[in-house]
Amino acid sequence: TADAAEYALWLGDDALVLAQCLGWWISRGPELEEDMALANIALDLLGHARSLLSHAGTADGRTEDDLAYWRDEREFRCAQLAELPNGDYAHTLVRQLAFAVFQVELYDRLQESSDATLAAIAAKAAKEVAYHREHSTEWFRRLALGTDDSRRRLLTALEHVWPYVGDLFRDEPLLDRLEGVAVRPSTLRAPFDQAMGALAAETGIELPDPDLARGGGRHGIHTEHLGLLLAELQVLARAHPGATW
Amino acid sequence: TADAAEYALWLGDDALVLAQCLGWWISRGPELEEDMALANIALDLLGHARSLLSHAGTADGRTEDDLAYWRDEREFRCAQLAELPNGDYAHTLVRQLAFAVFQVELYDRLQESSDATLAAIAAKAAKEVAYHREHSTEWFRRLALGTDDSRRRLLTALEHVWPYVGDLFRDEPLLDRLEGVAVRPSTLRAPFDQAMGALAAETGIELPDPDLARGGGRHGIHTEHLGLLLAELQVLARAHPGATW
Amino acid sequence: PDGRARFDELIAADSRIEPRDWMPAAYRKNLVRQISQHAHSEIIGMQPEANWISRAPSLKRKAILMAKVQDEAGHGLYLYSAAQTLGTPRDEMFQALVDGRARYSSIFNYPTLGWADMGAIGWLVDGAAICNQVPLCRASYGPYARAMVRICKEESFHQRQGFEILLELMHGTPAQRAMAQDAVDRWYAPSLMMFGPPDEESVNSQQSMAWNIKRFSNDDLRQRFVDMLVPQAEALGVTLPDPDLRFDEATGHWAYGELDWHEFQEVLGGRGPCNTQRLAHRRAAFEDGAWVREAAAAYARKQADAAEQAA
Amino acid sequence: PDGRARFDELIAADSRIEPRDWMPAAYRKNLVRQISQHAHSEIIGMQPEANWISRAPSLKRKAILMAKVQDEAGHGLYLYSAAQTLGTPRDEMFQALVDGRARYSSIFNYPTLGWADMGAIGWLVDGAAICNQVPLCRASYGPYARAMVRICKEESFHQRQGFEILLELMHGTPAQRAMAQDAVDRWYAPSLMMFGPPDEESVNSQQSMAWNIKRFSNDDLRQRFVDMLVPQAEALGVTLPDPDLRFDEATGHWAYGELDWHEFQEVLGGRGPCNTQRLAHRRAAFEDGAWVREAAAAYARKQADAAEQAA
Repeated sequence: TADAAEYALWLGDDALVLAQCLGWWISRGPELEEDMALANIALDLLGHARSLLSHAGTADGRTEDDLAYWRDEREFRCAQLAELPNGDYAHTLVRQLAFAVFQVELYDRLQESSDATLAAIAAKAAKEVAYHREHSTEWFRRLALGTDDSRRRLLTALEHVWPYVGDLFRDEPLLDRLEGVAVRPSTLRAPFDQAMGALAAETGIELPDPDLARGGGRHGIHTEHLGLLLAELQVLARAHPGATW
Repeated sequence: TADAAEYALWLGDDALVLAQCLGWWISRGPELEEDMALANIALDLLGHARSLLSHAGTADGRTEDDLAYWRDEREFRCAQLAELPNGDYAHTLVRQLAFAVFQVELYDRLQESSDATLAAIAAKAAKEVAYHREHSTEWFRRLALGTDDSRRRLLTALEHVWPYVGDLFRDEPLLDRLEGVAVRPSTLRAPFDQAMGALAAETGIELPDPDLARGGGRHGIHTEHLGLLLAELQVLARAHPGATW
Repeated sequence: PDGRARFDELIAADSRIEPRDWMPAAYRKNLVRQISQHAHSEIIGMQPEANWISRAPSLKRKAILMAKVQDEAGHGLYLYSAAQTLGTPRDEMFQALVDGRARYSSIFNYPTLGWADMGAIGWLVDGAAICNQVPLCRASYGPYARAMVRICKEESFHQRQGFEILLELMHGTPAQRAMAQDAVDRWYAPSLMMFGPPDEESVNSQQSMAWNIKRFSNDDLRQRFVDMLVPQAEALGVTLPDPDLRFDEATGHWAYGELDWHEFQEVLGGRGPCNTQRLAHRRAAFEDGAWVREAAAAYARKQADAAEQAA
Repeated sequence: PDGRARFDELIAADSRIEPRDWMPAAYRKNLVRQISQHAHSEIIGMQPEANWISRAPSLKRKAILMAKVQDEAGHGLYLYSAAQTLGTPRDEMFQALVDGRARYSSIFNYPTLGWADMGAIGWLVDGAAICNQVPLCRASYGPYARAMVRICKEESFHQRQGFEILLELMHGTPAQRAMAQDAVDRWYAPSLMMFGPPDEESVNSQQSMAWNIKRFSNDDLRQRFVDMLVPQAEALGVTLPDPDLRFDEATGHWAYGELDWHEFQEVLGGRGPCNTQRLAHRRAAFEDGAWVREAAAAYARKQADAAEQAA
């Protein structure tokens, strides 16, 4: 249905935009192992994006590439959190941690979706995002408890990134029409808060207000970062309409 | 003629790409006065670019916007120096200083071009680039003689940027066909070296080898930076083929 | 001479107070607050438009936009200068901005999501600013009033350019028209809220009016703005996103619907779409530029020392 | 046991030298140089392709390209590990790279100016690398030979992907075909020069051959590569940019034109198109990441201390 397609688009756009952001780190990581780890996560997310966008496109006959390359900024449905700039490694890490913890809970429940394709995508993704969470959690500990500088940078990153987290958990009206198909974001809030609360307590970090930013990505209201990100993502495909690659 | 048009394209692309790079600084300068100064220089250069591209386009009926927005990377003719990334303020300053000193000499001589349009553009530009040179020269002194940190940053910037300077002075075969119309770049080398040599001596700075980089912008061989720069410059215009703004 | 009496006399005569004149501490404080906020707004207001300089769809538009954003930097500078005549150094005001202790106009906490936003900002935001600022050209404090004269002249130029951007889009392709309407949909209500809360909730207004700084109430200015917009919207062919908008024969004014003052308070309270981003952008520029400013200061000192020794 | 005699025996029998075996200092030094250069090439070689990850024209191609660049990081890591078995720590080798004291393959000092470059790099650069590396799978030093086996397997996969990119472009629009030809025009000669200078000018080769590290001469490998390319170019429909290329009935090989060894020396000497950029990119990543590595090290120390105290 068109509603399920719209929902798949939300999740697919999150994954696509995150993968695009993480891809920048390949050849720029703080160490070679991290180049590889970030590439791995980006590849997983890109895989999720492809499955989700393909599924979204079945509703009206569009391919994953039609959706990735030929929609404008206002048609994208990613949460604003996904589009935030990479910043330094701490910014990327905080963004990624929030998404990984969210996605672990999401895909865990989405496996029971009455939409068999969504359930199958979720089952595969669940294993991968569990690794992403582990990776990000471990780095959160390292930055929080490593040096004064790393802790300071982590706090700055939290201050910039955390305001956008709350938006992930808003129950948009669409969800009312997808009972049994989609997972209500609000139901993921408690386990998310618990997981993050435990990590924060363990590391003595105070998390900022997650509801400070306005959000609106699900309605096509984005930050000013997305436009430039899409310009780069889409430039080549759009220069050659109709071409195959 | 097509040759004169090609020459106008070279100079126009230099100015356009530089203006695009400098435009980034507006709202990001080290102080408000510098936001304004860089915007001023960018505006002057954009003005030169518009005149030069319009002139280049008369040969085959293309407008300034056709040339700015609808050519691909390999069709651009700017020197690689123009495309180098902004980096920190020192990188931008060194790039701009080299261009300003070059352009002062260039437009001084180009006023005697037998191509009346080129001569008129040069006459107007000459006054403006004289100000650009003054601005950059003064900042070069400040950075060279200000603090240890600023001097160190200036030296790093020179190391990255100066290798691309020599390319500005190469006499490409095209020049042989434009006797009296164009200015032979090689004839600008001595006054450039003299001006820069004096500034370097005054500030106790040793200039690196200006011929280290390969160059090739006049033949459409660019650095990897230009593609991304053009993606951003052209994205909106290309999303709406045939539209007017 | 009795400073207080002379001040009251000048105000009563609707004359100008100048920097060297005696003035009540509260008048001075109120002006510093207002002028520096105004300056900060110009500086933060550069960002939403600077965001599109690199992507402007024609070289002509790029040049116009660059020049406009540059003008805003210039306005910020005039206004800081005007505020400085009241004894507060510019560095102190700027530091307050960077530290997040100072206010600026909430409108600049909205994102620019498309090229048409350049039109909507010019038409609506600069339009509202002009309505606000034209009366300030007669403000009782001389340096502020004079800065306003100059700024208003340039702003009205900017407003016309914004209108032209939208007009061009509305005469363009369907995609361009949709872009223009989308931008107007997003910027209309926020621009109406630029005049501040309704009169019954506006705290500082009474005193500012008594001092001849403010001349009209928030609601009066807002009404004037709406009355101006309606025919312009018609000329453009855009729809103003207010289903309650209607001409009231009785008052001779356009009645408009309820505005979302909760949203206004949210944005004011730091929970707008771009509050964090705008401040972070300005702070990053300030911090990244510290070494440059230090170099310039050190060089100036060295030059001065050398000149002194030579003398 | 006499180490030298045993070493000579093993070499004579074309057997493997392992890390704990005695080996001549010159053999060790030569291997560290070669293996670390090879590792550096993988690491620097990530950049020209990473440049197009963000712009890959389909999601499938983006995924393939990301995976490929990731493989290169992996190759770098295997190779550093192999070199470490010879007693040189990875940090030391990496520092030499970042400081510009170490060499890497000159080919990566050329820029990637279009998407088709991803195809040309896979087909030509990885192709040449494979020709070079397959014989190294039998190199006398065990850890190096084993790393090469694994790397060659992945490289041949990469080469096929590169070929496929070009094939798709050659079956595409005229613009796509032009793009493919342009990339081949730019990468062909540099890829031939990857085998190193002509045999009569190659200094290190003789000793490497004697030690069973190198198995074939530069010119032999280059000839093998050209012979392999010609039919593949035909299958693709691209023209190899060498007017002197012709089949020599007498030798049964494809004769090719003079290569520009002056250019080769220029690039080797730091005057290639991207030498400065490649090193600056890696150095910036290294420096920007210093605080992250320090945090990880500090955390690991604290964890170890805590574990010790608990014990």
